[in-house]
Amino acid sequence: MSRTAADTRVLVEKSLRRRYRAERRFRIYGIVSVFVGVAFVLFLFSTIVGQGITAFRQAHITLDVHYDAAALGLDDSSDPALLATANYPAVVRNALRDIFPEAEGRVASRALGALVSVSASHELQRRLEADPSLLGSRERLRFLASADVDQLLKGGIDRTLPEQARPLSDQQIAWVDALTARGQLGLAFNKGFLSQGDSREPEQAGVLGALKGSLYTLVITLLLSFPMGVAAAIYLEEFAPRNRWTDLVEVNINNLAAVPSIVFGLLGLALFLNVFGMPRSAPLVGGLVLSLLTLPTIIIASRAAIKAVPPSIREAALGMGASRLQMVSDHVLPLAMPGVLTGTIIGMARALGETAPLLMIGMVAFIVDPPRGFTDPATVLPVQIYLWADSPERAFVERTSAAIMVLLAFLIVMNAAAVVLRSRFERRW
Amino acid sequence: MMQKAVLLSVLVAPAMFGAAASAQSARDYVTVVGSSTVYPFTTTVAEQFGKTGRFKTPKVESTGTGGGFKLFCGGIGVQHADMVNASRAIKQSEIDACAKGGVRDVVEIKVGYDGIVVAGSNRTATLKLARKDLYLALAKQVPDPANPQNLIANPYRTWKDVNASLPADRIEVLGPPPTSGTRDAFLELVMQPGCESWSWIKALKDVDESRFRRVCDAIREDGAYVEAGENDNLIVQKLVANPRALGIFGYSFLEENLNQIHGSLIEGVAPTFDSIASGKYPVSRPLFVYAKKAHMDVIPGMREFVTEYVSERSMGEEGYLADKGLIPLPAGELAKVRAAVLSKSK
Amino acid sequence: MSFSASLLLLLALIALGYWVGRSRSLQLVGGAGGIRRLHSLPSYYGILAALWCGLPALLVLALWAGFQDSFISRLVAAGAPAEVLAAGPAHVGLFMNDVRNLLAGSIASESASEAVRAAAGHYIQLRGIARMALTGLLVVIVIVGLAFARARIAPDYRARNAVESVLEKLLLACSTLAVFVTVGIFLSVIYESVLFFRQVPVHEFLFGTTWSPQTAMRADQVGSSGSFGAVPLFVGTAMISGIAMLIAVPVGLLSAIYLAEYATRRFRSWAKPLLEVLAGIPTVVYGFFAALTIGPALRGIGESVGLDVASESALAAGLVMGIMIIPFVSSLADDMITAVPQSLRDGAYALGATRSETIKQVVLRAALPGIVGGVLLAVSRAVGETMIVVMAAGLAANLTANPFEAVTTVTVQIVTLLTGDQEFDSPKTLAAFALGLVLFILTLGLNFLALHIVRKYREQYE
Amino acid sequence: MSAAIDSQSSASPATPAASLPVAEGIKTTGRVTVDNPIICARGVNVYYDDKHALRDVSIDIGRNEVLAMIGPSGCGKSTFLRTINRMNDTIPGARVTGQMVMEGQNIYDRRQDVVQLRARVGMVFQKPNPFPKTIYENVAYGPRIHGLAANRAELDEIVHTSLRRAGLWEEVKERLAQPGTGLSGGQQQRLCIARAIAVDPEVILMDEPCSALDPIATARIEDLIDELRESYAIVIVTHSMQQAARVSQRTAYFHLGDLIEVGETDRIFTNPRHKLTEDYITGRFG
Repeated sequence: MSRTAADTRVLVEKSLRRRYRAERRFRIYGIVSVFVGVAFVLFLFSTIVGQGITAFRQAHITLDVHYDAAALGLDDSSDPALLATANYPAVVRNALRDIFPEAEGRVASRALGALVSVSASHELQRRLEADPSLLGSRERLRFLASADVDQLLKGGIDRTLPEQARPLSDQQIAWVDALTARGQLGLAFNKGFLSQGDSREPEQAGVLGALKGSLYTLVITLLLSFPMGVAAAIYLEEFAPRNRWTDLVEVNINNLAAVPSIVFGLLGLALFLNVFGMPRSAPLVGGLVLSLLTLPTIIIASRAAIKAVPPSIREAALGMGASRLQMVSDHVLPLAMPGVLTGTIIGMARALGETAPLLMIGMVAFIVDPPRGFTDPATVLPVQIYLWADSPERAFVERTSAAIMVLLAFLIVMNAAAVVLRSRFERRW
Repeated sequence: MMQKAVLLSVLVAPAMFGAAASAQSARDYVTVVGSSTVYPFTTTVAEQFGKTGRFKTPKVESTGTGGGFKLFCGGIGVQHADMVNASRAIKQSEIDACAKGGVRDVVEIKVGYDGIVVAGSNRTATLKLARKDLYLALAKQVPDPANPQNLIANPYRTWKDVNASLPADRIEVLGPPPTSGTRDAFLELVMQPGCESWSWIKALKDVDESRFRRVCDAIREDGAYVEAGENDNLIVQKLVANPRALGIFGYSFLEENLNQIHGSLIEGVAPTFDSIASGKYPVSRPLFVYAKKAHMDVIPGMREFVTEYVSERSMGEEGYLADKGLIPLPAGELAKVRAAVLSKSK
Repeated sequence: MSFSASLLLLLALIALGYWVGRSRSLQLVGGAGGIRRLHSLPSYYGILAALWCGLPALLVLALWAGFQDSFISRLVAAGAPAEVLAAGPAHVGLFMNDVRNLLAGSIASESASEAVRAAAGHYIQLRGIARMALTGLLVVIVIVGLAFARARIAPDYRARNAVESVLEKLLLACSTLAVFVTVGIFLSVIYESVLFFRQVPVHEFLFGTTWSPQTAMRADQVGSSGSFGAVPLFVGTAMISGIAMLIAVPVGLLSAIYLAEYATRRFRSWAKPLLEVLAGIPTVVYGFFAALTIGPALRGIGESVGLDVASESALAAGLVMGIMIIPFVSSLADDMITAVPQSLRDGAYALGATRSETIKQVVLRAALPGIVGGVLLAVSRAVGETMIVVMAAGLAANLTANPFEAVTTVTVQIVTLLTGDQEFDSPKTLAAFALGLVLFILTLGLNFLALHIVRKYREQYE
Repeated sequence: MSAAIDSQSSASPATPAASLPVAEGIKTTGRVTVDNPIICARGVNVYYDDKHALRDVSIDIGRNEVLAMIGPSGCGKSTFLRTINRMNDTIPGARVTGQMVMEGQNIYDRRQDVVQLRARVGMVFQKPNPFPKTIYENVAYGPRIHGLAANRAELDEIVHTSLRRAGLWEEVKERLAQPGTGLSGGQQQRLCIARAIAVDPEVILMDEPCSALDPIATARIEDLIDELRESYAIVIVTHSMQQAARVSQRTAYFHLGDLIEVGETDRIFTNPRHKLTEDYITGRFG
């Protein structure tokens, strides 16, 4: 070789600057990539929270109402049928007109009444039905303001726009300002968002129905997928002979874990709705579909947990004369349980956030009453988000983001539980 | 212990589920399907009804008028819808289909009027359109300008091509698919009158109606007309994002979104509450809800729901449906509808 | 509810069976002192006895619960008023719904008709009889099972083996469920697809370039021509997935490399979970975000540089989908990179390679098959992703290569075709199942390939 | 990640050929210096986190000689080997103090470039670790990254020469395009040696290069080491005393992190001076 060590040194030195530049560049690409991901997480969360946090406060109007028999068109408060059909909006309008007597005529009166949510009438009806003796009396009550007023107070409506281009007229804005100045209108905690079902009126829309729907759905999912998933994992890890059938099962499970969720929706539609004739929009069917969806996740996680139990423990148990089943139930399963539970929680979290398959089985519908059972029509949180995201009213953007916050809160709690469980019971063999 | 727990859960969970699934539960709420145009009104009534009445809130799904009738006419029984929203009157073919499914007695409720608007984003100037312009812009085949007797594939790319007084923007219209009642009404109220500007086509109507329909009702499929599904809300959102496009939907959606979009003038008339109520706006049509009489006695709350629908506080001039953008029936007609419905639903 | 009461009763009987079996075995060998003479522990005899009386009883209970209602209903319906019977089975069904609603308390009894109230009374009476019969039957089954078990129990009877073989079969049954799910999916889409392909030829579906599934709903209607050429959907899906992969693969891979090879332990300990948060966010949230924030923002940017960007552009959906897939790629790549043995890195370092040279030319080269497998899995995920595209990608079936235009995807069309119009014989609805079949086969193929590659790679270093 | 470096003194301006002075009170038995050293280690300490793995080691590495390092497991011989080309940098928590001077330049100096250092000090590992590339690419890898070949012909030449010198050419010349992982264990190890010498280093470090090989492959590698001595300084860690005796000129004995004794190989094996060395060599422990 003609080249000497000294030549090599010179050559190497010559290449160094270029190579270190490449090194630095590469490193920067890496950092940038990590920060792109992390920045997106922060951006997403801050956007959602920024848009949604306002939904937890809601404009309320305090009014002195007079249960005026004449306005209600009611002379006998003992007849429930009459109570149900009385003219409550008139009472609300009158209460407003007491403050703004200048609102004369049909148009002005309607505009004034539009400041208060229609739920005010329902509230009055409930009160009067509960206590018919209220008829003729007066009381001071706090009502929800309409969504437009709410948006105005939160700055969601631009006051500088021309009058036709915004939902509130100049006159209405003047009333709102006057009410605010009198201390009768202001933002307060939005209790209804967590305690009511869906509504066409943004100010009344809440997530309780969707939350209960999610709960019922997840109960079914858990009841089915957990025992079956664990049983399948035990069989595959501890009992299954190595043959073609086992291979087929394994390949199937891994494949199913990666099959698009919407395909499971098609299965649910064709099998549960069309063949078995189960009810549309029911949490029962949703839970069935989601349990098929989460089953592979749980099986895979449980298998990994079972596999992580060292063979020495199995040998020790078998060496004592335990049967395979005793070995599994007394030693392997208890040791693998934290891992199994972690996998189950993660699977449940995924099921909680799943939307697409539920669209296929009619869980997209306008459902006001929170479900009271597994066969009542229901939506779930993600579907509710989907429905609200499509609503034209601006106030629903805020609600959608707030519903997302609720959903993410649940997911974070579940994932945190999984992390804690894993770290608390993590064993090093 | 673990062994027994696993055994029990594996055994009992499927058994429980099987029993729960097979146990037929009674339906104690009203289900409504159908038009997306009527959907916002029916949901409002449903919600009011649910909040004030003793019954469960009806479940309302938005499926399009055509799809709704398919479900509605499927038959009698709890698994079939009780009511259907329709943005046009029921067609004879649907009456036949219903009869075939065993649905013979259907109560028609005319709930009010709705204008069909051709709307654009507030960021663009208001268009002044004639029905002929819309026909030329959207039909699959149009009369050849050189030889009007001859039909050619629609050659127009921009609005200016259609009518020199219009801007030179590309034609891009988001509108309802054939399953939609809005589409039927649009064909009837815009395309056919526009088409009839040519006397030979107008003459065709009496001679060869199916040919007339083929000529007038066929909408172009080369991308200028985008079938935007049944969700009118989505169209509104897309218009906001895409100011070049126009959208076809019901007046109520326009009213809810006046801060973002505005209606084009048709034959010189702007779509407003008053112009539609007075009949001056040419493209307006009645909206309907149909109810199965056979279900009336059986589904809890259905009769009460229908009664609520036709009550003064919902459909009346000052009712809550008017707040949602429905143009109420004139007082006289309302009284007639109400009387008819109440007597039929007994 | 009667069912849960019967279930409780049955559980009690099973417990009794357990106790009987257990004590019988002990009694045979003369009390606790003689346990050594038993083949199995007394509790196994108990479980076996419980299984013998419990399994058939559970089966009977499940069947009974499944058929009781329809059986009683038929009996009650037979007694329905003549005019209802004459009106046909649909009306009888409605009549029964009324009866059930009355029973469930959904309607007040005073508003129900005389016939309905009578039928409800009849129903309650029959149900009472059925419950008693069921209880009796369960008790008989349990007693027979128990007697049988008690007779079989002997000190040298292998109770444990018998119990375990039953349990093992149960476990086996659970594990085969996955296969049935796959078969079920396949069957449920294939049936409708075959119906579809009878109306629309396969080649037209797979190679046609116009997608406009708007067939006329009625005979008197002139709809669109209704063409079912799915190529625009495939192209749209490919474009959005392609954009997503263009984002996710470099970012995911580079961040995996950075976190695995460069980052300090502390940085890694907070950056990695933060990245993985992206994988846990529901897709509907991404969809909302893409439709409301990213789409309009892209449009604004496009406008400012004079580009014509549709608000539901393929770019917006692809971008957000790419972000969603980042953690998917990065955690798989991380696994693969950390699986590369340190000795290979040492070899390169010892030659004087810089860190990036080692990574690019040795570590990545070694991990390549695994990474490719991971990327394929990510592709299958992008192809099947639904909510983001439903909310952000639009419905226009444009056949275009321009990412600024709106396109539609297979999953969007499935959702659009199946939400709403629910008639099961129109090619429109069936087309959704054909699309589902294509999607299923495509992702199944991708997954199969990817898992094969990943598995093979893992074996290489184990 | 990189090990903290405690460089008390920058490079001494000593002439390259002269050895550095050894600190007073050194515990090592025997002469640690040579006349014309290429590397001088002085007072080298290595810590893994809190563990003190190597204590105050001073030794010279001579040109054209094979230095064998022996001692029981965990005695620090591999650790010392890895400090010579700073492979310890890749181990998290490793820390080195003291001086390691190569031709007048402390390799633990801040200004020292590890890449360049490793180009000059090659290494062969215990387990053959060919890259998952072709045989050709394995050998060409070093020259490529360092830019040692101007064109393809030169690179071919380097690969050819290196394989020939590693004694592998005849066996693989027909299948240069096949993966290096397909070779037998002994061939793989020679491939790794070829890979190391393709960069034309001055020192080659070998960490038990034969422990994973059968006796025949071992013999070939040993012959190879002997040939390579003509051109390179070689430091070899070995568990086999016979091997140390066969291939090395000088031997160093490590015990529990201390360098106990250094000397001519013949002398160490025939006449060890330190009690621990004697015990080890006569097989009383280890």
